[in-house]
Amino acid sequence: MKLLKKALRVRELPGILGLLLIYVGTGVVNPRFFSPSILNDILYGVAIVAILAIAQTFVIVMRHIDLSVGSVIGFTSFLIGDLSSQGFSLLAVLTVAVLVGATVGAINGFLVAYLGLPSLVVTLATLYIVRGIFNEVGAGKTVVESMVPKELNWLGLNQFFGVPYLFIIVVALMLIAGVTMHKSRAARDLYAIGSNPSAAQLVGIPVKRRILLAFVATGAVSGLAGAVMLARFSSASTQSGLGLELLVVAACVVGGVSIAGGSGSVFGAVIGAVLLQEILLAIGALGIPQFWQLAVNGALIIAAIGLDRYLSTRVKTSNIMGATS
Amino acid sequence: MNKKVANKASAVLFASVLALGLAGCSPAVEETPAAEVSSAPASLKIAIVPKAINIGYFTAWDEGAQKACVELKAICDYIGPNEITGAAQVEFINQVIQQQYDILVISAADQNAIVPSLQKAKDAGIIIVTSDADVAAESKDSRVVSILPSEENRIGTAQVDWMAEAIGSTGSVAIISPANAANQTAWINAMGPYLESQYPEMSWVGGSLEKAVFYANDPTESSEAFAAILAQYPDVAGIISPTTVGVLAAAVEKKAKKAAVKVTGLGLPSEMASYIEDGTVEKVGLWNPLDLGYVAVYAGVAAKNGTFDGAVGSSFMAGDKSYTVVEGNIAYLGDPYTFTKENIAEFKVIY
Amino acid sequence: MSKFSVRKYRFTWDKGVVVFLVAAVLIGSFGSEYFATASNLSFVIQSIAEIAIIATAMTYLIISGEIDLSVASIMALSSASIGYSFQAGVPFEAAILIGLLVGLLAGLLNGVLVTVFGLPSLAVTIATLALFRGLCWVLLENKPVNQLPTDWVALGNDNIPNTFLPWATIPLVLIAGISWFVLHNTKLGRWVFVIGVNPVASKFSGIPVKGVKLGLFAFTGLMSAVAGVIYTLRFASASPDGGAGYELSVIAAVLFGGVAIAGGVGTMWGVMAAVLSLGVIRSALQLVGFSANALLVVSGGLLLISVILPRVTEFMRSQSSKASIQSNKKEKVYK
Amino acid sequence: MAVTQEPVLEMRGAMKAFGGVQALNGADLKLFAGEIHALLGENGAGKSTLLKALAGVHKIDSGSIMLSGKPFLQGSTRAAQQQGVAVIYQEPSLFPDLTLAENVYVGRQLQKGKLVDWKQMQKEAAKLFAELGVDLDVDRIARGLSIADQQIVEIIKALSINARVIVMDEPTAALSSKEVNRLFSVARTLRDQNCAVVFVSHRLDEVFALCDKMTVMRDGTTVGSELISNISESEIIKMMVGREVSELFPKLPSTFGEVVLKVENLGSAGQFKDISFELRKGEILGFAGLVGSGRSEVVRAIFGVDTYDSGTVSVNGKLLPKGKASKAMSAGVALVPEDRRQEGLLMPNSIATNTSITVLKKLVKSLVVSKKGEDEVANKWAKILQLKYASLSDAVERLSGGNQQKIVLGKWLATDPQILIVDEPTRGIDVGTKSEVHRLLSQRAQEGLALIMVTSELPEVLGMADRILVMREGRQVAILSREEASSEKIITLATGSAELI
Repeated sequence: MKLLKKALRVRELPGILGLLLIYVGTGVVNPRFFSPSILNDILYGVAIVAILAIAQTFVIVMRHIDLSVGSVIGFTSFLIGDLSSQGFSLLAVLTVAVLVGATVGAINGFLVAYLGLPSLVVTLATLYIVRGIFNEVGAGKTVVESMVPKELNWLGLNQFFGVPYLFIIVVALMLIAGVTMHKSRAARDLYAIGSNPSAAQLVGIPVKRRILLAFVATGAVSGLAGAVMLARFSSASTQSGLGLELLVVAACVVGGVSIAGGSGSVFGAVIGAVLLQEILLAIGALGIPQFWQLAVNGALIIAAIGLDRYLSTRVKTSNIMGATS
Repeated sequence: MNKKVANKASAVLFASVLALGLAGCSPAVEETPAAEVSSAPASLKIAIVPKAINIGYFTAWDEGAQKACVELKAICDYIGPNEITGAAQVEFINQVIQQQYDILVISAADQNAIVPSLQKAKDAGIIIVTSDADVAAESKDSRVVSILPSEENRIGTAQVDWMAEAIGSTGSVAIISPANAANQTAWINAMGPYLESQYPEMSWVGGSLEKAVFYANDPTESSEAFAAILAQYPDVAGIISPTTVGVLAAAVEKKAKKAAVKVTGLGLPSEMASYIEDGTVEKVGLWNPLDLGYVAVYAGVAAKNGTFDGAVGSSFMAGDKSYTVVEGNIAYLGDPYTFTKENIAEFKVIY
Repeated sequence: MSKFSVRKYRFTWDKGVVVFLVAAVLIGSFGSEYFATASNLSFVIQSIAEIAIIATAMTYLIISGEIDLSVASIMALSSASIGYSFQAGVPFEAAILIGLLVGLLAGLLNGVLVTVFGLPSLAVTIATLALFRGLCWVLLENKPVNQLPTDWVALGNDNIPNTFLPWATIPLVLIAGISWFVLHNTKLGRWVFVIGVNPVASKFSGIPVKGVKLGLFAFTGLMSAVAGVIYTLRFASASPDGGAGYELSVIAAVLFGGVAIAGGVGTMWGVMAAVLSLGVIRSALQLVGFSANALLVVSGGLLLISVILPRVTEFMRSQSSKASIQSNKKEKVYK
Repeated sequence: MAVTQEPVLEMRGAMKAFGGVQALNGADLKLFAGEIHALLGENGAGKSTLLKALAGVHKIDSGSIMLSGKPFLQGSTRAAQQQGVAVIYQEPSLFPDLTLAENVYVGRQLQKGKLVDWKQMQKEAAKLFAELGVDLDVDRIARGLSIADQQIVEIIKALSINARVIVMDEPTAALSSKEVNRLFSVARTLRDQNCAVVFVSHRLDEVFALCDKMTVMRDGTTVGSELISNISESEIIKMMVGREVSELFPKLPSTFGEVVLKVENLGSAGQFKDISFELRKGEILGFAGLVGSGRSEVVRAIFGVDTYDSGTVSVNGKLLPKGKASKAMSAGVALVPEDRRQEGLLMPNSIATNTSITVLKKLVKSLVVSKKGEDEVANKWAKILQLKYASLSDAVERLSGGNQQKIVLGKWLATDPQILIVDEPTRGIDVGTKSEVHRLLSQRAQEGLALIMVTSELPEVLGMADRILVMREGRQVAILSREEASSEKIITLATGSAELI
């Protein structure tokens, strides 16, 4: 019974259930969906949204949001290609990418933590500003395969026993972030802040510093994710990363990272990203006509949000007596 | 006390943002030197408006236009939105009207949405020439003439020929193309009957042209479309993509997945160079966007000087070549160039 | 100014927006001789009409503590329904009614998902953004409708005879006026503010919280549809990818107008002044020579100013009041 | 119990002002290890300011605080905890999404090297819980814990920093007698472990049952400190109020009119079952019973904030639709809710808005809500209830607990109800305002208002009610008339056992 209760309490259960449900369901209808190449397509296609979802978890757990990630990842994927074609080493360009991301994160973090501004507004503004600067810097230029560092091209093209290296990077980042979020004091404070901000202040948690830290982490990881995007598409232009931010938030929500803060894990965020990518391919495999795909995708995301909400409230009341007056 | 403070603070802050705006990113309008010796009549003001200003293809398109402007001693401003939508482009057509330009050379971001605003520009006496992407056929009188690469069917059928070469004229073919784009739709409609009539052993996946087209508007969607095609039709022989974004993404996916499917379509030589050199793609084709810009400016100036009215059958000079207007008030440049291992090195530096 | 706004410093920000408007007009007029022309002002009003109409409903929603990211998709869906039904032979006037009904139903769906199923509106409307946009593709596939009746299209593009006001000004002024009146003077308006401050206490005061929120989502759907009609006429076509990205511009305008994202605070004229000044600023800077990229940076900067400035003035005010003997009014700032 | 000579904590001449208001005006306090010390005083007497100074929330302007001979580092909650001083607030604020173990060690998790050591934390927490004889699963998340359990977690937190001074701010306000007993035994265990325990309460019966010593505060200063053994209840009240407290519960006799409210076997799954009673004009029906016996759920269902599964509610013979508070209001029913801050008031809004929110319908002239009308309503009821306030546009959150409760009462009396339900009307407000509220309610009853009063304070229900409905675990166990009712009878019915507190 204890194990069941523990399993029931796992925040990511709805996401995992959704994953299995769709995988089996689609496979039954179209057996080719079980083929390894489909699995490969899912893992290959999910890398970018998964990493951004990991980064976004740091801030959503604290009841905040970071919309600027779409511009950051686009800008850094362009910069990496552009700078490396001018002869900078891989290490140098990656550092620049992380620094650019971290700087945007620091600006967001400072305005939210020390000026107490709402994170939706601040990051919406930085989304526009970074995109504007990116367009100005990248005006008319396109990064092509020859400009991309060969290590990234290699990573983008190769697999390790059938598992794309890009996904392996995702798993590695997820493990590192997962362990940190579970084991480091600073990260545990993020959950406390998200769960009850005023109490966190009272208990002596340096709330402002933690918020700044989380936004810098989100920015830095999103900056680094630019390298993954460049490896994936081996090209970049001023259109890169447009509109990714809302997809990333949807992935987190579907993965059990609650918008109300305080709960959810990077593991759940990756599950959410994989679920969204799987839905996309399942729609294709189910032979749903092209023009219906976006509508079905939207409907399935609603169902996933509903499932997550239903399961999380049921989990709460099933094993804990509601607080009575 | 606080109201005064607020107003002072907001004025100071606004001025600083403005200064940042002015200093930080100098207006991207290429002003030709003001003190310009104009022996000819006051030089013409021409606006060059792309679908979006930050795209590589249109930078080349603008280069061609600027070359013509220098030759014709006209002042040409390259202005436009940063996202490819009709609504965004209309804002800049209005700027052209307000700043009383003489000629507007424009690549239509949406074949219908910009028509009313072009109408207003025409009423304001501005000569309008569409280039690279035209308005819908029904609204052809909202512009003097349209400069397009080659007849729809020539562009469409040429790509079917390139694919036939690559797959030995047998096997099924799919298409990756942006949705709701006038020129792509026209080319695809031309490909349909041509493939069925010219290449009996070739077929469209899913049995019909309708089923064979997979829609994608950006790199991400194009890669997903490539994956969807392989998932639904594992034995597909070839994929055609009549857009530089689509064919590049298809080449990337083919190389990454080491897929056997052949890829061809309309591609920028600079972007496709590495895929042609390493054999992932045998041949892609495209017209020279510089010519499109160049010829459009000449057409506009000719119309402004009254030597050309865009009527079917009339013709005008651009540089050393003459172009005649055919049915639909369109002037075609001619067949697209093709890029293969042999000539890619030469073209990839031009555009 | 309604005594109803809860935090005094928000009051100063409404003045702040008007200052920007004036500054923008000055910069435009001196920066370029093409700015202060009748035709340019007419165009500016035309270009902000759709965003302003949706912003009125979005102001209600955000003040009540909710949000709707699917407004641009609803606008496109109602436009697509108009195109689809007109193409199917329905008279244009009936097609417009169908478009408005579709918008209302879409808003109701959002409302039901949030109030009946209790889902968070931010997450749900990201999903319905995809759903409604998807339905546009289902209706029109990739064949836009462009043969619309010329007299209607003229209505969407011309001005009211011998004025520089486009016809769209009429629905805009009507809707803005009524929304302003209802929000700041009527019982429903009080309820919207109170629900935004504390939905539990509102429920205990007999206010039908769920019913009001459902109504606000439906109203937002309807206003998005009205914007959809104007959008369809202005661009003389209905296409599946119309109005992409409008939702963030609407939200940016509402926030720039001084509405607090956490709910409970905001004024309708602050938002209307914000929409107008954003339109004027864009036009002025464009004519002065700013590139589209620079405009993007400036609009991001202005959005930041809209939240930084009130904090700065409030900080200065609390410093000055600390010095004076007057009691220290501790303002509780919503995150 | 060994009372050592050296005081663990000594506060001398503490002064603290906020803007113009002098919250602490020369307060002295001596706490000894191994002693439970009661801190008494009306609301606004400065108790919470003193607590906050001890908790490190803010510094005192002048005067001294010595902790076992050394100056007490002030001004930071973390520093206070590190020096072994822990304050448990009335509504403890835990982290609903974190496990109990993590709640205990939040901000200072146990580490193995640089990494958080979860197993160690669970083991330590489980040990602390066992020591206090409380069996709670340390792995569950805190959301959903009862107030009593939440307090236990806060106490465990204090123990985990081996606090030597533990201050409890009105801990028993929301507890059932079973939970109060458990808390008392925990307090006694702490005292035996040589902690200095401070117990802030309004309930003198509890102070006498638990505490060894007490100090009374009034108007920001300490007016006297005494061993419990040699002081009487009335002397304490005199010190607290500083003036003769008029009759505490002025019940005015009233004649009963016709039945206005009829409830027939009302039931809601998991909350309450078969509730049936009638209420006449001018009658006060008391709802007695332990905390958690379902009384609030019943009145919320009657008023329509929550819906119910079976049974009917009718006002003047007309059936009320389920779950529609607005319909109940128009039928003349009003509910003063139990949780003042969350359910009763709009804290950031003005007095005018709060008072008039329930009667906006009446203030509308041609669609427009007249601001003048709102002010008139607020003014009228502020006078009737003798509200102490600066201006009508003041935010309600700046007022004292007693004044806030008056506004909630005003807000509902403004609807001129036929039936007024009050849920814990005088919880957490000072003795003076309490008697004013009682006088007002009994006057209204005398003028024909039908009243339901849900209260956990026995003296209040015995003093005010004409009839008393006693509930236990969601069941209606008895309706006692005023004459047959007594504390013992109610407690036996309410707890289902003869055990006395």
